[in-house]
Amino acid sequence: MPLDAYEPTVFELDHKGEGRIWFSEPEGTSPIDELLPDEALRSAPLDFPVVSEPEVVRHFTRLSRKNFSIDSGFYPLGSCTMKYNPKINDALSQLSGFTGLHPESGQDVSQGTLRIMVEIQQYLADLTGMAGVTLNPCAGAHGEMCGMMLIKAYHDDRGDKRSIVLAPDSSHGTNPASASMVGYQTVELKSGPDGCVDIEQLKNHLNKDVAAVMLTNPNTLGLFEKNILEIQRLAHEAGALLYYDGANLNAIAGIARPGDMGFNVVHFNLHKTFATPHGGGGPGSGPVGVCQKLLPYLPVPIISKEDGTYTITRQSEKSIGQLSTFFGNVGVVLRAYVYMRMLGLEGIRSNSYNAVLNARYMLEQLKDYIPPELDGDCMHEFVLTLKDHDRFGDLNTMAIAKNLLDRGFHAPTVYFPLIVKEAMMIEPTETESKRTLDEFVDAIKEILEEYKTNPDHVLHAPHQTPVRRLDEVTAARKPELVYTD
Amino acid sequence: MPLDAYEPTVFELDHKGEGRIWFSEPEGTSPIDELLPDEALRSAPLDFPVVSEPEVVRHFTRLSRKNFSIDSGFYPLGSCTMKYNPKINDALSQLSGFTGLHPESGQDVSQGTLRIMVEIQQYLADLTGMAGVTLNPCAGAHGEMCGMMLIKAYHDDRGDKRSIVLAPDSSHGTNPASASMVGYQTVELKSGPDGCVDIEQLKNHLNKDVAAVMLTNPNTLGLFEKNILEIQRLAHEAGALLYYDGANLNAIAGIARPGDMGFNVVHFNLHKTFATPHGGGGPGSGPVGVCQKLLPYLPVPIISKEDGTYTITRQSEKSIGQLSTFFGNVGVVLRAYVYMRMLGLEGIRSNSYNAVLNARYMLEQLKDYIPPELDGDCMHEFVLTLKDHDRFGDLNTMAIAKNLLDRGFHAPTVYFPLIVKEAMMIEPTETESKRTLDEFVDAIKEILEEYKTNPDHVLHAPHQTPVRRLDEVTAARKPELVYTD
Amino acid sequence: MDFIPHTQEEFREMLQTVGLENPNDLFRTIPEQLHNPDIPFPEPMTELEIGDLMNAAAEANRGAKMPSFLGGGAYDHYTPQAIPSLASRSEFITAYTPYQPEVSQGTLQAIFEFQTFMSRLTGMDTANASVYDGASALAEAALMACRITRKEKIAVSSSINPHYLRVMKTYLDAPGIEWVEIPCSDGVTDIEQLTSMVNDEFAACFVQNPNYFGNLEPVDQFRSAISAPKCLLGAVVYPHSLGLLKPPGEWGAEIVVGDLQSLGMPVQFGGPFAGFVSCKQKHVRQLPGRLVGRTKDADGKTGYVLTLQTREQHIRRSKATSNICTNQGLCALMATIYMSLMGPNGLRQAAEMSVRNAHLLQKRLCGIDGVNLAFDKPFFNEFVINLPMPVESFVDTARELGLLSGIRIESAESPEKDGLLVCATEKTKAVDIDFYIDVLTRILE
Amino acid sequence: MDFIPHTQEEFREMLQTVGLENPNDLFRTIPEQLHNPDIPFPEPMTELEIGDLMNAAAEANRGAKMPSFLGGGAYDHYTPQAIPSLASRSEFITAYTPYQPEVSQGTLQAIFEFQTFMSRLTGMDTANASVYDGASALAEAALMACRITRKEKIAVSSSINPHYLRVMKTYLDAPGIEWVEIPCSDGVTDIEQLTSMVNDEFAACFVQNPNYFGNLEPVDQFRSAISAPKCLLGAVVYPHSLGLLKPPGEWGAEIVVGDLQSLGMPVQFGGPFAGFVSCKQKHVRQLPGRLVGRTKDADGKTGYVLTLQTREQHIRRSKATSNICTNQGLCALMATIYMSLMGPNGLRQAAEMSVRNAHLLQKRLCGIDGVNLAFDKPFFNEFVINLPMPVESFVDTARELGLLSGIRIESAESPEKDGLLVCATEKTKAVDIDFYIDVLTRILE
Ligand SMILES: Cc1ncc(COP(=O)(O)O)c(C=O)c1O
Ligand SMILES: Cc1ncc(COP(=O)(O)O)c(C=O)c1O
Repeated sequence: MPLDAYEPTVFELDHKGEGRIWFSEPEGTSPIDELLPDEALRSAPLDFPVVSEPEVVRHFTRLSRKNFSIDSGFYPLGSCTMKYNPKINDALSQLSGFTGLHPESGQDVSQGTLRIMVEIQQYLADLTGMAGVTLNPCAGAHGEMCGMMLIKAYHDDRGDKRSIVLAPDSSHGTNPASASMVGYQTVELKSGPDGCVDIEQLKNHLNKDVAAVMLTNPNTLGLFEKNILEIQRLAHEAGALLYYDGANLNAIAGIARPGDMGFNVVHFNLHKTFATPHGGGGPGSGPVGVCQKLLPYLPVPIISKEDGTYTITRQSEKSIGQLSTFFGNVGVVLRAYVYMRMLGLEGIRSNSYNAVLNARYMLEQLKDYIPPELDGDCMHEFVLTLKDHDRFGDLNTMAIAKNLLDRGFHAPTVYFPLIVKEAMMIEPTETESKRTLDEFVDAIKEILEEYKTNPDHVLHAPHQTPVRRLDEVTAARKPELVYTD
Repeated sequence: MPLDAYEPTVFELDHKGEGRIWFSEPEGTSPIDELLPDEALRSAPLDFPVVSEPEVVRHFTRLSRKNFSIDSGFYPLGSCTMKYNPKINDALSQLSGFTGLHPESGQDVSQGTLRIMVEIQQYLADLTGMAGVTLNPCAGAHGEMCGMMLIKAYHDDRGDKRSIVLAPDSSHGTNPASASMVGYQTVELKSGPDGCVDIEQLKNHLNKDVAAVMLTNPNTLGLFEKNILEIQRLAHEAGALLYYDGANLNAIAGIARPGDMGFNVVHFNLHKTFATPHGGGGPGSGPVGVCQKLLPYLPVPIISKEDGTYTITRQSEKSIGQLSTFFGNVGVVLRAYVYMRMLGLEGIRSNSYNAVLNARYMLEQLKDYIPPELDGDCMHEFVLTLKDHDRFGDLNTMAIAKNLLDRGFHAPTVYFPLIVKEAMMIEPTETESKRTLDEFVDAIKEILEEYKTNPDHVLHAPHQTPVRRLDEVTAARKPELVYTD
Repeated sequence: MDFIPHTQEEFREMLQTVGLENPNDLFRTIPEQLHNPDIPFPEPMTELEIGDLMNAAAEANRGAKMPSFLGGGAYDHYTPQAIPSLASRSEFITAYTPYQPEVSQGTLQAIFEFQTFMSRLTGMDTANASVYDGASALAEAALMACRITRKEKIAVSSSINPHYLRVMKTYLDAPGIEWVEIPCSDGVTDIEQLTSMVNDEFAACFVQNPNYFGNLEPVDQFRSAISAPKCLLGAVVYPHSLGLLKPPGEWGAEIVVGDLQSLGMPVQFGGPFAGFVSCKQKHVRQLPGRLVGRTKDADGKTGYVLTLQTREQHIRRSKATSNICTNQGLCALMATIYMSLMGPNGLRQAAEMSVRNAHLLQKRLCGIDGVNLAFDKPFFNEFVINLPMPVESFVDTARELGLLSGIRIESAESPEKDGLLVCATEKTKAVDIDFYIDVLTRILE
Repeated sequence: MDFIPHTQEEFREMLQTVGLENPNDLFRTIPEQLHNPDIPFPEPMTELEIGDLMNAAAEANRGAKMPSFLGGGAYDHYTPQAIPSLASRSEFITAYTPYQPEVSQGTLQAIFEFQTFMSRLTGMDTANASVYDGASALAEAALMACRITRKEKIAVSSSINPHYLRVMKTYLDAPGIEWVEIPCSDGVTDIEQLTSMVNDEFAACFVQNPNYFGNLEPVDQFRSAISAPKCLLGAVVYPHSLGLLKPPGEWGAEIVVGDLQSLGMPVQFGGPFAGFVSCKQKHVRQLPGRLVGRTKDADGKTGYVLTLQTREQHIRRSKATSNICTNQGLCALMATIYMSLMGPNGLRQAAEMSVRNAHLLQKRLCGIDGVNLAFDKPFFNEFVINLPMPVESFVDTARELGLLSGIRIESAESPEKDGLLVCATEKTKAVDIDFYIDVLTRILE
């Protein structure tokens, strides 16, 4: 029960016996040695532990209890939109009519799921002002890669060979990494002093070799790119396409549309904006929306409605091809669909208002204690910095983060965006109460206060967590990646 | 996240606003003030808090984390059979075909549930050697009351007025309380020095006024009543009936049968022997089995199979009547059915072997450190005592219990049975591993060791729990039973 | 075996440790002749196999999928998904009664909140942590009233749910407590009869609102209609309705009982449901069942404990206020989550929509020739109709056509005067009402 | 709104705190002309209403209830109930990637255990914490092989799942990596062709066992058949089969990929599934995706952290081993629980029963005139048959009769030579096999 108790690995629980009989022998079948050649089989028994169900259940229950989660506390991880994940989303996505459907069943007996896919494609397109949407990508980065491929296919199709993607230095790591996946070279645009794209620099970099400008908006500093319309004009004039990283869509969904801003491609993180659970790492879903002229390149399979029937199209002449084994993370899509239908446009807009208000409210309370990197109206998140050594001494972002853990909060995103020293990126989301926001603000103040009187204690936090300050250096130097007895 | 953080009551989370719109207005209906007279309605609004779903979910998630549970640790609560509750039992009992069935649907459209009820009645009867079983009682004590009523009805029917129930002083509190519910007076039989019923005393108390002898077997000291056959002979000779409290059936299910021992009534605790979860207090299920001559008195409704149809009979001439609103805790019965079918007789017998072995194994390891109240072969549980003040000093059972909590174990049942001073009643159950039993034994030894060097720390335990040593005296003296702001 | 960790090897090793050779020696204190009973029993099944069996049984419950207008003490209200999601957390489900408060604060605080909710809902001062079901709550309340007043007679209105009355009778008959039924007139308790029947020999008089027929009782008249001032007024309520209706605390009740099922639990063939008993502060020491109190711990921190345990069987044994031990705790937790989620307005909405749907349904049913409302009284979300044919055969035929049309109310006089108790909730759909009309029309043709 | 705690009052109060009057001022940095877009969208729904809608949609998936003999990369194995019960604990579900190890030990230790299970299952030294699915695992492994060997050509057997091949093609074509397909002969990779096609320009050669047709490949011959010693042998596996089959580590593979779905996840229309990439220790720094390592904390206690993160996009950006960030963590957790529950023998049993059922099915199908096994090779739990009629029309007709009979294998030559890929698992029931025979017989008549 004490959360800091050592929990053995499941391998240490091994009884080395026979274990349970999980399946009865089917009548009328032959024994395995008559069916498969000996040399195809394992020569030594599989080295898995033998552990009873009661022990397995206790093991994973105890492990779970060592986790922080949205359901147990405030999780203001910037750029991750850790909002409340409604229970109904999970429950309805788990109906056996959905989970029991094989992906090769054929469209006429899969109309329920296909209907939902077609409808959510439409909602996502309408919300962002795009002409079409694919649900195949399994996460944001997968969507980015898909988007880059679409852009490449477009240029290639026109015989226009381009090799460069421009992205701000504040961009998320997946942006340049996704560009690389399709063979593009990323050139980083230094952010201006206002945290936004520096127009002059952009102009200098735009040329015939630029395939795309890849932006996150609001950007990772929490600011709306104020010159967005100018940027799109310049990029398009140079023959480049505009890519919109929609990870931060929660700030503006229903308020303003990337399509209206002139973007050609946008990806969604359903696991952020549309409240599907993050599962300790995934699965997510990263649909991609495109403008009219990119429609021909969308990946297959394409799901649409033709003459009243929801249809799967597996071939499309100019398509970039297939991106996932079947149709992407359909179970996640179902959850997001439930959420969107419950909210309606009204609810989605209300999310944006409240997400932004919560961030602004926290920034207002915190800015005198830890300054923001930049002035200006933040959107749904904001970035503070402890880089002022004269003011904060040895108290760095890491220390604040660990002290927050001790106080029952998850830490904000730290040391991102990379361009901000000692960065602390806070995204409260709209599902947090004023009470919680106030408690978090108080905790920060308390930590700053405590640092004055008891700096050592603060610098060595956390003290209340199951383990504290793990040795990551040795872990990377001498990686121990599997259990050995 | 720290488990000792104060969690406000849900009333303190009140926003005092409108709250969510949970239901749409049905078309074509009239407003409420046209339908119900004003004076029937609340004059002031209901004083419930307005709390959002995200907050409610977090509140109850956090509360749950403050609980100990079988899934998170060893729970050796004597007399409670806190064994692992298989997940499959819960899941299958929650199929919508079961949960969505209204109790007044009519038997022909309720055949699935009725079939299961008829079958489990048969299994329970066969396992105990009884002629018939009712599933109506909702818990063990409800079953006891039912049994007492059956006994009363039997004697009354024969014009034989009897008013006394004999029960050992080691019996569970529900035994005498249940006898009282039907107007019987309980006379306590002092247990003999061997912990069993003293035959001479029994003889002295048996007379024409004794309606029943009520026994727990194995008794609450964990011993099989060695003179059970003699007891039944004597009781029956005196015209009394024999009642079997089956709370401890896990020790002998499939091994020996109360019916074969001559008992006339037996109750089951499905929430103990048959692994249904205890839910932090309930619900349970307390079926009652009876011998042939008590069949006419069983409560209604009676569920049986007639000409291939599972049937509900609502009237029966000599029945004691109805005991619960509908059919008892059917959802619990479904879980127990799943469990019994998975185990089969083989599995049920194996449970008994392993439950007894685990207890014997622990007793063997512990007896040199804390002595058992009595020597002799224990069955599925055993009772230790710290009454030897010379040996243990101020270290009492309560202190051991609280120190166990600090070490991640639930405490055993303490100060029961009442006849044992400083009693500690340990029931490991068959679903615990040797590893866990050894760890528990080590913890006890550590506590005894630590007491030598650091008695204060031991006596003031627990130290690691969310709260520690609550003031129960003030709580009872000035009861604060509801939240007030 | 499926849920036993030991291997054969470990079993043998442990057997050795306890000094035994033969496993059967574990049972050597059991008389020889009892060993090896011959027990018929089906073969063990795998999880996969029992899953198939249970799915088939669930399918065989055809009633679970039919449009249903059944109420009568089990109501198909909407259960928000957060309830099962939270209540199924294993820390709630697989915990025992909170005997060690230090590691049971989750359960204890939830019960404390439950008590608060129930006291506010009913207008009482507190409530116990549940009893088995609504019927046993009434029975326990009757016994409680006898203890409080030291009298041994109970009066009940005959408009109370007949299942409750039957269970109460079982409980009262055994120890020999007398009870009388007050007749109804036009579907509600006959006030004049009540006045004439209930005198100061009675411990309590219980009435139900809305009553079994769905009708609203003349609640404001009860207290004054009972001429004996010491005779307690007890109320049986449908807690869901109290989102809208005046709480019994405001019309003179001192004990209130009911079933929690309507607050977030499915109808599940009648159980587990959960009963509750709420009362005024002065009667709290006579309450059956568990109570939680707020207190402080050794460090001055707020915490919760089981309290006033001297009422209970494990302390007081034969003198306890009740024999109850295991109760319906998880159901009380579900009700607590339900009330937390719904808040005052959500509960009101659910109650309102139920009433509105019921009245729409009633109007449409009674629009059919020969179908009439049995009583001329305001009703909540249930009502009784008379049909121009025997009710029993209508119910049976409708069920064959896939409709659960209602519950037959047997007339004492003749089958022709039987009524049909019909119920709607906020879940009742327009298409289901259409289907009802269709079936009824077809059968009457 | 449904999930926002603020009341209107609180909203106004907070707005004031930030110095704004009009809520729209929250968005004043957005250019005027972008405001108030006209967005068509359906009306909000209550939880009750969306429940009805989703239930109806689930019902419309008629295929979910039909006896199914579909495999081809998505397998209907039995999922013990403990998996969803544990994996649905909100501490697992509603946590993010374990960036703060002190409060993420649950997720981290589970991944560490996952890595260990996968290494033992495949005979590799470790595995990453999942990628999107089996197809992307193959694609990532191909890219990984190119990085390891600094070559830009990949060979794949044409007996690999065609969906995987298509996805790999999409991934490789974009950055311009070449790939070739090695043809099959009699339903397995043509070893001679392999030898002649794969030379030292190739980074890796990937084969699948059991292959897409269910056949067992001549795995012991591959390593020696590749004449280029530096060309890596990569294996695509059906992890479930490794309960029984020789692990690729024993036949020379250095990278092993596959989909975890068969280890405890439902078929759910193809996702979420999860891919994994296992490899030998020496290649670990080229692995895509997350890895967890065991280490000590400040007090010397054992703990777990994300490690070797310099491979990843958030550190290495455009030079990362992959762009993957969000992966399929919860699926990896489910697989971990599955392997823990099953143990070596449970997994073997499941695999064995699947094989036995498949062979029974095959024998019965091929007992029908004109129905033949397409290949003369040992097969696992899937096999290809030829029919005396066009496969496409058989599949369609069978589906109309309520049977999901298999997956059509298109013949490059002519529709008459199409095959039908049929699958069985431990869940396949005798009655379903009877039904198949019945449908097939009826259609052929
Ligand atoms: C700004 C931004 N872009 C892209 C991503 C990548 O999304 P995913 O993790 O779903 O691949 C993230 C996720 O953290 C992000 O914050
Ligand atoms: C010996 C014994 N008898 C009876 C009971 C009462 O059972 P229940 O709690 O189900 O009413 C118990 C429960 O603790 C018990 O241990």
